Amino acid sequence: MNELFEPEIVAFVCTYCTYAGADLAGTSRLKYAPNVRIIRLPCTGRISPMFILKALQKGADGVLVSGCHPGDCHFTHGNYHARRRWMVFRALLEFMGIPSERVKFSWISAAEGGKFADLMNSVTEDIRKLGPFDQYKELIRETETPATF
Amino acid sequence: MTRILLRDKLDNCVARWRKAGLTVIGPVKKETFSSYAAVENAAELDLSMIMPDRSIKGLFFPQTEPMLHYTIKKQALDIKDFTPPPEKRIIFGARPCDASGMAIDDPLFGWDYKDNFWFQRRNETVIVTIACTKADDFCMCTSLKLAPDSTKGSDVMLRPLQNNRGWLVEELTDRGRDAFNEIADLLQDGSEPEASIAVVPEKFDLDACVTWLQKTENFESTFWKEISMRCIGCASCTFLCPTCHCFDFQDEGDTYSGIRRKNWDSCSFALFTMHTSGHNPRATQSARWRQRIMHKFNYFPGKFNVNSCSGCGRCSRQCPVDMGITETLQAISTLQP
Amino acid sequence: MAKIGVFICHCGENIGAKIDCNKLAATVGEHPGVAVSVEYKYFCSDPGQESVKKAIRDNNLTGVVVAACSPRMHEATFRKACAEAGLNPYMCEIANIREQCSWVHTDVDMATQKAADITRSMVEKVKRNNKLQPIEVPVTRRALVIGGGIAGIQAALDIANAGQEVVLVEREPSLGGHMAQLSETFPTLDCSQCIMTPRMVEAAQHPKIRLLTYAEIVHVDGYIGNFKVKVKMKARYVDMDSCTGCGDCITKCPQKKIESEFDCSIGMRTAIYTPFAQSVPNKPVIDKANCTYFKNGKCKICMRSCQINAINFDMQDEFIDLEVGAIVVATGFQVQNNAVYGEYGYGKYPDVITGLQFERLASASGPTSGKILRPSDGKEPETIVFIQCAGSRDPSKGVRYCSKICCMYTAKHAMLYAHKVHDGKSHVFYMDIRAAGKGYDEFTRRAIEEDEASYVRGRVSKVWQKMNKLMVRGVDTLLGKPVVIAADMVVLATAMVSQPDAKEFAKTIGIGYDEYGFFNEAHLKLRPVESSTAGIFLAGACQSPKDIPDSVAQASASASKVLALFSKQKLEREPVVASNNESTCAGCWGCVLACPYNAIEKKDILDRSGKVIKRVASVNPGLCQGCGTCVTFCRSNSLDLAGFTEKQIFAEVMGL
Amino acid sequence: MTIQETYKTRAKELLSSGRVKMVVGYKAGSTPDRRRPHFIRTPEEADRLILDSACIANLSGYLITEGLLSDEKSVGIFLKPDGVRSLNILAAESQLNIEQIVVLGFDVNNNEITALKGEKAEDFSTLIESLKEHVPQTPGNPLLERIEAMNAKERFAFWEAEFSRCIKCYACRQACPMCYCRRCIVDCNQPQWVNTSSHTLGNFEWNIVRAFHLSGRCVGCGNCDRACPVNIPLRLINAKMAHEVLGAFDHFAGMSQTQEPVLASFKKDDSETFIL
Repeated sequence: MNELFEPEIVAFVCTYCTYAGADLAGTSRLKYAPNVRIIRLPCTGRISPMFILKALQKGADGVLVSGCHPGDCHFTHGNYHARRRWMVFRALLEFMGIPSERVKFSWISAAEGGKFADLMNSVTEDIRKLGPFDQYKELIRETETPATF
Repeated sequence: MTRILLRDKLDNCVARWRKAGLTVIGPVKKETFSSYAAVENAAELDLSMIMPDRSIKGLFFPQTEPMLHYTIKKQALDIKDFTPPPEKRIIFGARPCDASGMAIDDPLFGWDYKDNFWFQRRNETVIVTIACTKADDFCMCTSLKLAPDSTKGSDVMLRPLQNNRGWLVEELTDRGRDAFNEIADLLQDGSEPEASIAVVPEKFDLDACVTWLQKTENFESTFWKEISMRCIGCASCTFLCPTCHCFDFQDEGDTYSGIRRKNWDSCSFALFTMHTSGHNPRATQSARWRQRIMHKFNYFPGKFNVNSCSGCGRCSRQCPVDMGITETLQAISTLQP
Repeated sequence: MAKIGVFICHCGENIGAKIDCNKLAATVGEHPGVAVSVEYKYFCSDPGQESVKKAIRDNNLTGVVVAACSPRMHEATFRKACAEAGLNPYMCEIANIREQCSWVHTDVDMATQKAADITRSMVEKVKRNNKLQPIEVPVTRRALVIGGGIAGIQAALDIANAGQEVVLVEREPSLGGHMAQLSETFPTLDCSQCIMTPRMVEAAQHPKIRLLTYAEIVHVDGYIGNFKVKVKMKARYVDMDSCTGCGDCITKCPQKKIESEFDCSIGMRTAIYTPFAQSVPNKPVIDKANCTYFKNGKCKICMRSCQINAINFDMQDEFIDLEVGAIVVATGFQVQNNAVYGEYGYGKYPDVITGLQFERLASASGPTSGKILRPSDGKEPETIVFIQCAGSRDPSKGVRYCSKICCMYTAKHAMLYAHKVHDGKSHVFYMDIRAAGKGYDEFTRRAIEEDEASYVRGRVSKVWQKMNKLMVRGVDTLLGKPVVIAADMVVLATAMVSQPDAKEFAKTIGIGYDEYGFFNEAHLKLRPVESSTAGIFLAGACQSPKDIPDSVAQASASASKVLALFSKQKLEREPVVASNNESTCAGCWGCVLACPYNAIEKKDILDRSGKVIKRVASVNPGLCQGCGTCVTFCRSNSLDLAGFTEKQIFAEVMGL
Repeated sequence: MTIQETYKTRAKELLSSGRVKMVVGYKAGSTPDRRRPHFIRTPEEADRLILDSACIANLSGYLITEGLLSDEKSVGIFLKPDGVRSLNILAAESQLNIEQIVVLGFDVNNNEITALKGEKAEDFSTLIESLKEHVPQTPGNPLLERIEAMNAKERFAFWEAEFSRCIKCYACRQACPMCYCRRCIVDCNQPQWVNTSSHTLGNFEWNIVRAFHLSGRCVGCGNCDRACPVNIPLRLINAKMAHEVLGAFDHFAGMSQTQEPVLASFKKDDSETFIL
């Protein structure tokens, strides 16, 4: 058996809910997989689909996007706008062959430290099962190779 | 004495060249698209096309090419140059206009700084051209003082025989001779009747056009605005053109390392001449189209004594709004000089 | 060149035990642009902060990353320290290696690797941070209160009593709102007008309050601290300055059969009128639609009767421009039109009335002088059926929500009836009794136990007239039996709904509203009195159904918000706001629509001759709250958000 | 009178009466089966107008040529229903004043050309309404169905092969009436969200962003598809996204000049089954 594959995962989260939920997981001393790197944003409304593409370009095997539950948005509507964008973007990625298992979305409130920790574990485990995102990584390798014919 | 390559020997030729370490490239037609591409056997070649959608330019000057790899360290920048990997190639079945295009661009890539990427590939590639027996409404080599059987830029010229039997071999350069010596035993001596070469009517009077273009007052002519009104400013014409050669550098990477690339660029884009200040000296599409025509038929010949157009007609053939060099030069021909 | 200082905190054992801080400092120290990378036991301690300051000064640092606990803990601490060392506070970022790393991971190597990634990513961000300045917004210390009901009056008085100017705008001819219509109030049964009218007078006479009645808001521009408001003063045809309120004109007016709005159509008024006797101001207006002169061009009896020539039929609407720093919206509610319940016969049988009409019957100053009499024949009803939830909690015909006050006022009505008509019998059909409030449940119990109101749990299916009686058929769900009651009067506890023009009004002043037309608070739980537009606050039933104590409480809360805003000459705000690159903006206005705060306006770009070249989006930093929804929408990437710029986030990802 | 002749007369009337300063239509192209855009400014120029089943390009993008409408004069334009829809979007997104546009409506079905009644964009609203009603449950494109039947890996490989050809000439963008940005996101290099190089990675990014920006805005005119010199089936991606937004948000792009952009609006009960 090969060494356990450690997926690289990038998470984009809003500061008011999910980031606070992650802090709560910390203050509650819950333990979870260390594979996710968090980028903090004011609101899910600020999370652009471009971020997801750049995370993949950087070699991420998976991307997580998370924010406040509907109705809880600190900015009242940011997450509703985000939800539409994700819905559309997710369908687009799926159609392009970027599997939705690699790009996940969640609502985690500031009170859901446990949900955050569980999600970190389950996302890591799911992506570990999928293995490295070889197809995308192959595109990156191609950019480093001079053209031959 | 002339030698003949019979079509039924072609597959053996391909095998032989490949065995000798050459990458064999030729016109290939896929479901929706055609180009010059590497093949493993003669069956993959489609020699019946008037010409592939893409020109052979990309084989020498790829649309994107890594130039150097950089690593950013705290106190230093490590740079590793890329060189094109050595690759001996033979392009079988190039069109005379495509081959001419490469010859037109040679002085550009070597007049001052010698572009190794270009010349290494040029030196390692044998261009075997087949004279055209067919042409379409967009072909205009004759208007550019070239012909369906121009040998310019070719290492070997093949003249089609009647009944599609094969080709009369005309070796033009040492490179070509070497490649054909490799398959000497597959050729046969003698002569057979040649198929007739395509008739490409002249579409405009190039000299009259050039005279008009060279007149300074015509630079500001309203003609440019009228002729380019429907131009949408894409780069389809420039990128398909065998002679258009503008490029841009782009660094791509993350915080720690990256690659500097050379990418095709186009005078059709508004961004091409955009200044950092926001000012754009070629602010309108008509100014950009004028630049393209002026460059090809006025500035480039002024410097290199050759028009930067080989008459393939791809610009018109593929234009989304049915424009192109032909229409413009035809219109100029009718203007008062 | 960037010179970034990285300060890695052990937080005692909290970080130090799970992250190899030594290794982390060395790794990050090798990162391009990092000038200082040091570790320390507690950077949040005084000596820790001092060492950060010293490092900033000694090395001329251009940015600081503190790798420590969550930014939610000590971001402010370290930003302040940076400012004290002469570095712009917004050049400091926190790498969260405690809550999101050392506390949650067990493997030292992996935790250290993650901490390095987090810290380097932050270094890349901070390299691209901009020196931001807090946004200063000047504040006009004058408040506008819209609506002169109890909520508006309370807010106006609270603000004025704190010494700030208030403009109180009421669209009816008099202050008072719905509370002035009520008879007694629950749960104390004190007379509504007795407690209301002194407040009305106080508001009208307050030196800090400018009262504009019979006036409407036409237009609101500007933003927090700096609103520009246009008010339409509807023509009263009575000169407010000279009129003494003697009432001669009212007595002489030949039009006497106009249904009084104040009395909910069970009383009559004249064409020149004051809504009620204690009106404030106690000066009449002419109802143009019903005035004989305006209709026929002849009459002017009132004008002739006026001793001081206060009546002027040529008066026109006037417009007043106001500059205010804050707005309290207290526009109140309406009662639902009961015609939706055809089976209850409202509008068909005169003795089926609404709760508010019952208030007028029970009011000592009402059309019956407080006697409960049937509108049809003026007889005292022997039996009254009260139907609760006549509209509320009914998604099919009425509204989905609970109107909150009906359980209480119905109990009050039953009590008032019992007190006024001693042998009268009241039946109350209810779904649930919702009596949550101080003294509320005791009150409803009293209605049932002492005043012997008969409560029937169930709905009424039909009301019909039989002889002189109103037959009420319902079901008693506790007994599981249908019941039919012969009543003399039926009172419907009608739903409280938003003002009919609430949505339009919300658009005029730029606040959000829900599906029912109630105005949206900025946050249902944490910012319940602020609208989503900065500087506009909500009070009373315009936000959701409320009783008097709740309305007053919210009004005072709004007033305190206004006063907090007015406590400074200038407003300072976090500079995390969006801005637009006008040269690349395509003017598609998607951002204008997406912005939850109406903070994006359309701006004309003019050439030198004043001709519009193009129209672009322009972010008002006074209104922008910094969510960044617009930035993500912007297809041309023209919008950006300070503190979370595109460059910063790109660099964070690329630095991982 | 043929439809072409009727419209020729109509164009002449519009021009000679001064109602419009220009009519954008079609004229003969460089081969018998090609049509090219024709900018008609005088009644005489209208003689060269051609209107037949080969007139399939959506010309509405020309309406936002810089300066064309800034004199507040009207312009006539030949549009099929897809063109009217894109005109509506341009108006909804404040790119033009729809009052200035006189529509000469026509449609092409099975190589048959029909004239459409109306001259203002709103005159075609019933027609567009019925287009929405008759959107098939499945897009009915064999290639699209093939792609949808693939698993993710196969789909990725399919698009990888398609996008590897892309030369980043941006003909798709330039031909699209919806791509009117003064600066395209791909031309923004601080930061460079989309790799400009035409390697497959950069081409993936470009095509994903293009499709995303057109989601809920594409009217399926096919200009991009026809413009692509390397024949990438671009229209499929847009069609797929149009289908998604119709299903998810009941949004049919270009219904009216007041339609809210689907990604700048929301409903509180939008579907969120995919959110954990």
